[in-house]
Amino acid sequence: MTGRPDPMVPSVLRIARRIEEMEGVVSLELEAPGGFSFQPGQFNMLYAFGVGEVPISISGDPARTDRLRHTVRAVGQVSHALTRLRPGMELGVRGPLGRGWPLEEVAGGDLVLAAGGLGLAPLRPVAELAVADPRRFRRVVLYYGTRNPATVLWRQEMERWRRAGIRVHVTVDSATPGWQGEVGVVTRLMQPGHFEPAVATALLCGPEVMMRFSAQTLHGLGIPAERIHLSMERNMNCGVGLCGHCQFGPRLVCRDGPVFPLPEVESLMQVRGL
Amino acid sequence: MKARLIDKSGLQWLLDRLGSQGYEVLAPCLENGVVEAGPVTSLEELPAGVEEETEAGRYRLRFDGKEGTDLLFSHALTAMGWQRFLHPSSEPLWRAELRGGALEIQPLPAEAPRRALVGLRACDLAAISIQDRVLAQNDPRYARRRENLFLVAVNCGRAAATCFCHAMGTGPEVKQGHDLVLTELVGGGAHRFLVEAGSEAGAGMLQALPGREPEADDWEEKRARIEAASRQRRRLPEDTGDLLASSLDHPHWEKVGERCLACGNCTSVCPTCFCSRMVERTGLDGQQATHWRLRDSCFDSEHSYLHGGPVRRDRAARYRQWLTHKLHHWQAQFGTTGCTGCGRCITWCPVGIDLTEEVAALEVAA
Amino acid sequence: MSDTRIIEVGQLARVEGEGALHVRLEGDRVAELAFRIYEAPRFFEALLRGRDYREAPDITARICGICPVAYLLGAGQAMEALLGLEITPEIRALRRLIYCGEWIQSHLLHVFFLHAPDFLGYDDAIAMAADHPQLVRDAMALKATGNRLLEAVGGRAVHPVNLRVGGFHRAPDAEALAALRPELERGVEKARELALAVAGFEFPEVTQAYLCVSLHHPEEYAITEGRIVSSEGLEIEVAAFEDHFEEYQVARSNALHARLVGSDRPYLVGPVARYNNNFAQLSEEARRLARECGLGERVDNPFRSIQVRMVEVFYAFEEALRLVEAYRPPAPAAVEGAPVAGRGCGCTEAPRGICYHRYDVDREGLIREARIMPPTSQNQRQMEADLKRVVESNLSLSDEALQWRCEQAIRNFDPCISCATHFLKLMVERG
Amino acid sequence: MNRPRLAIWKFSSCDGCQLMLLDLEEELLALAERVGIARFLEASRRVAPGPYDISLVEGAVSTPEQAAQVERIRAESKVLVAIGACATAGGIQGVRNFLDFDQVAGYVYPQPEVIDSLARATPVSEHVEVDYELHGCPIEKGQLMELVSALLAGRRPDLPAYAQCQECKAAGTPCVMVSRSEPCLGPVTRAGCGNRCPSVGRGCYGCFGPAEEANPAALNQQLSALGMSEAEIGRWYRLYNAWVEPFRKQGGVGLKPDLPRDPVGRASARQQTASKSHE
Ligand SMILES: Cc1cc2nc3c(=O)[nH]c(=O)nc-3n(C[C@H](O)[C@H](O)[C@H](O)COP(=O)(O)OP(=O)(O)OC[C@H]3O[C@@H](n4cnc5c(N)ncnc54)[C@H](O)[C@@H]3O)c2cc1C
Ligand code: SF4
Ligand code: SF4
Ligand code: SF4
Repeated sequence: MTGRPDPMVPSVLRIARRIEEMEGVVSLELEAPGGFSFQPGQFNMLYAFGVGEVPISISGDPARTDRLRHTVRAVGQVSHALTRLRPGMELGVRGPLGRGWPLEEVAGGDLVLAAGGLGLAPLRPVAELAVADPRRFRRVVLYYGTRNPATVLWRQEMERWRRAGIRVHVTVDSATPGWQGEVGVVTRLMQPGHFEPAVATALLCGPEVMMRFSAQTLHGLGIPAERIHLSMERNMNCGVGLCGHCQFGPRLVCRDGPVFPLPEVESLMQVRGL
Repeated sequence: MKARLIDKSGLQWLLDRLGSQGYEVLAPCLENGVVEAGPVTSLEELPAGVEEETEAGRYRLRFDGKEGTDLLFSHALTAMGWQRFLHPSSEPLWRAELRGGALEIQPLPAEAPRRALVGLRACDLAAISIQDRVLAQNDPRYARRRENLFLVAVNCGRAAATCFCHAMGTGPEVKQGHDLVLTELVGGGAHRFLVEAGSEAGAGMLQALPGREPEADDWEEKRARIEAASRQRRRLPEDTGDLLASSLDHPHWEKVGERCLACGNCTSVCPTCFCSRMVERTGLDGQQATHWRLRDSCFDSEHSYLHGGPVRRDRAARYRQWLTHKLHHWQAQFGTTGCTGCGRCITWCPVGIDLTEEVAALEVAA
Repeated sequence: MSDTRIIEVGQLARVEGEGALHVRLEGDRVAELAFRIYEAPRFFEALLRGRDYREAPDITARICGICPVAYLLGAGQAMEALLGLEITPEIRALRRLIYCGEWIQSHLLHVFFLHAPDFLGYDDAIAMAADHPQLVRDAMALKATGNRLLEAVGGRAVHPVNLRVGGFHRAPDAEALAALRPELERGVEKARELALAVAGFEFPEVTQAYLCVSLHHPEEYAITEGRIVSSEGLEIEVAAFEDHFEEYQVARSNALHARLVGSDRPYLVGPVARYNNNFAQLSEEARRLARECGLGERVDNPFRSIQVRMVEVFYAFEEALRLVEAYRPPAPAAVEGAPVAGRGCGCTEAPRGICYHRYDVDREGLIREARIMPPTSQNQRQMEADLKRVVESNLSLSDEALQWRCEQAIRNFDPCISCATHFLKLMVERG
Repeated sequence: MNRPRLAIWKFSSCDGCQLMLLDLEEELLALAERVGIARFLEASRRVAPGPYDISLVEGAVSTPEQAAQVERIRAESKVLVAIGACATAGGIQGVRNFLDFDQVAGYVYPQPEVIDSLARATPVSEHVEVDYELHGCPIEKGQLMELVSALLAGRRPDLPAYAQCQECKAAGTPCVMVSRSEPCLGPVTRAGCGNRCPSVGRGCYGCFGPAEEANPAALNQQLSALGMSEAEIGRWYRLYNAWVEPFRKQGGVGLKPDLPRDPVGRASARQQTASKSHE
């Protein structure tokens, strides 16, 4: 009992590469000399020295166990500190934590990915899996919505995914001059015929409202509720079910999630302030 | 050997023995007008003949050895519970140092002294077993502290007005989780303790206790005492869980929200509450940082903070979180209820909000 | 005029609160000299009206963060006088103990943070610490002991929470006080060393014939109680204070001045006054230390007030040690009483001198009238007199040096402008 | 080395909060190494001009001059921190905001019309944007160091917004209201003092100001059950943090205009002596 490592103590990893994705969003590629495997949809607690720890999804290719990738938006103190780190510097990592996307369940069927904003981060590993192994899923479609053209994440990657056969649909809440694509909420992109509802599984990540409406729409298009999965967000301090912050009704988001099948959370999401 | 009957000197012998085995002995004593666990070397320090009168938002001590003998354990509970010995209000977890860009993280050892807790009640043991389920798996610090405890429980001979362990099925009789359990007896004018073991370590200690074999009337008195302690006024309905599950939108939450101070007293005294938050502390030089764990309360706005605001914005939502978590969601999360029926949250709420009444209000109005 | 010199200190540094000095010299004549307090008025006396008598200590404490005990106790004792409460010897002793803590911390703050840099030629104690690290560190450590004393007895170093009308909320733990003993013992020794170190400073030669006013107690160096005496034979009850001392206004000054009724002389309160009036009540050790430091039984050089403060620090350590050793927790911790209508007065020796309170209370215990005379206001007139003297006897100094010398002379008084301000009067001329 | 520059300012106050800096003792020397103390009148004659990285402001804004100065301070400070009840809530002098200013001034001053004072003493945040607030009358050293270290490290300072009650529990202090029927403002008062009053058996008198979730209406019912009158309850809130909500609303309750219309001050001893002196 006593010899067990303390899940509250981070290990130290070095930053190999820092990619400025857009204004205020930075991807950090960490060297994982000992190897680092994870399930797509899982997250790590990242620690910036002297500032603190926050939960951040793993956004890299699961096949590359020597490299660990995170994409961070600078919103508060810790995320700002993380985005300021430079290659060669070190940070603390605890993880992988939580329950990822139920990918076994999808095997051979259609995969519907719906992301809002930085919610694309935990779906990126799934897209990379699909690209690496085209036979793993039947059809893959990605619906991605973001605020405006300037905040479209990973344009090149999405182009690459498109070339590999993923059907990528992008929309923005408000367009700026020069934007050729769709404008409006992400649910408007979802059309019958994009996937075969009977064999499709949907993975959703984004703001709670976005997920709620997307889930409704996809369910309306025929995907059974239990095959719609949402990645939830709650305040997290420990990431391992000890601190009580990520309570969501009967669930602890860090331990039981962050990914939940719709039926587990649907009614909870209706309750104000749960 | 199943049990021993000892007198006060036998009990003192037990305290001494525990002390000589390197345990810090903590037992109920009088402190600032309440009964509270503190370091004890002599039986003299125990709150002999003291009973607490509790009500929602009220706690007073009464001194009268009304059974002719000053019972050492005539009080029902320690005021704030024992959880602070397992789950301290603040604790440093690790220290970090940054040199150049290189980061070094040093785990800080947990303080886990050998402690003998003497005078726990059935509900206190229930609370420890609940916290075991929540924390022992993933928190090696808790686990280490837990391993170093020797638990001497006491069967209640009297319940305080706020007790409802009987309804929660956690007491008043001590059945599990203890190393030793005492029942304080005074029948026939002789002040004595019936001691039983609940673990191997306890059995070992029992062997060595100076005393004799208990007799039938000792057992009878024990039974009668526990029966007396089982007479409790407060209760929770059998179907509390279902009731709460279907009451998440109940208008009554708003009403409690108006009365609730969101002060966190209930979460602080509850022996099963485990919430904590992590904070980073740095010194002036900026070269070192220490990562701390502090106890936390779901009544604080920070607790559910997300994107610049709390998810649970008002007191109504927070009270609902506390109550439904305790009495219902805990079951889904940890396979047990989060309430032992100790009544501390009722007693120590400054405005006397009583969870059993709140549940009853949901029931009536539902 | 060609030889008009203006010495201006816009913002006086290293004093409590905000003040300024303006001196106009014409030739070698001081044509104008004004020590001006520009700290904003805070109207304490008005705020006290309509408040419960038990609130007066905590409210008036906020007059000053450096000497809150003077207010907590002054107001408390005034109310006790009103209610006719008999304070037990144990409570009295404990009050003296916490007051020692305040003297220690306030005096050391003044001596080493505010005043010593003048003598040694630094802008501040931090700069001074670079060249005199041991001196500053020792002083800090001693000051911290004073704070710990305040904390152990009062529950907080600044604005203690444990004092109330009638005594204390809770008697401090005997063990907690006993734990301070080693530190106090060291304090006595260190205080002596520091007093000797201060004795080595250079003191400008200025003398003033002070009319010294202080408390006096036959058996002890007066701190918390006594009769009010002057160096010229006055001796009165505290309650008679206003019959003998008055405040009045003068043109050209922003502040209220004080003097003895029927005489136009300024008077001095504070360490020098106390010392001059109560030398015989100092302990033998303290008297010996004073002599070793080169002080006589009477001090008339204002610049030597810094030395007197050190003798008092030494004495306060001795006293604190004695009181801690003799400590018996008062039981009960406070004497209770019920409100009566009437008037109560109180006066204690704040580090800067006597601080007088008077309250009129109604039957419900609500304050109808309040009047407070803090030491700095009483000293103000003497300060100006001293300054005039200092300027006149230092005319050869450059403007800059003279300005600094003036600042130093003001700091001789350890003026607490925050204290003085709540009663501050603006220029008022009366016909 | 490019050290951040620190300035300390004072408005209407008792100096107790600034004193906390001096009471840092050894830590002050360490601080002075880490930051450049550019302006700290209570401690130093040396005053360096702005701009400043961090300004700590003590005291309530209570004169027209201060109101102008606080704007200047804001303009030349990167981070502005209001320290203490005076600066965050108006402090004890904010009690006058509930009273008729002419009466207040008239009681203390024979010629109130020449006084250069605002009718109200107000918190800094009523004048300019404030980045952080340190509460308390006075502030606590530990919180001061926490704030400064956090600013230097770029992290969020850990300054509690929850109620004093949680400090009682952490300190093992039994609730004075529940166990002794001693009225206490702890349930509506911000934690941070380190449990000073309850730990000496006294009810909290609210010197850290309102807790984030303060619910005075609920507490007041309990206070009146413990025998406090409405006027007494009002007076309790009308103390060092009287001018911030929700204390402000409570502080107005039961406030009798009990200062006599014709201020007794006119006939007070001071006036008599004052006129006597001009005989
Ligand atoms: C499972 C999970 C995965 C996430 N993945 C990503 C990701 O890939 N990229 C990314 O940029 N962000 C992600 N977030 C959100 C990210 O954790 C927050 O933006 C971050 O905690 C903000 O911390 P801060 O100190 O910068 O901000 P502040 O606003 O100063 O936050 C203060 C504290 O509040 C809590 N907090 C605030 N916002 C959140 C939040 N949204 N979620 C959880 N706790 C919060 C944290 O404890 C934080 O330390 C994820 C959150 C969760 C729960
Ligand atoms: S919820 Fe209340 S009664 Fe139940 S265990 Fe906690 S404190 Fe005791
Ligand atoms: S907040 Fe209190 S301690 Fe601070 S300056 Fe104001 S009155 Fe003094
Ligand atoms: S308990 Fe309340 S009044 Fe006392 S020091 Fe703390 S915050 Fe201030």
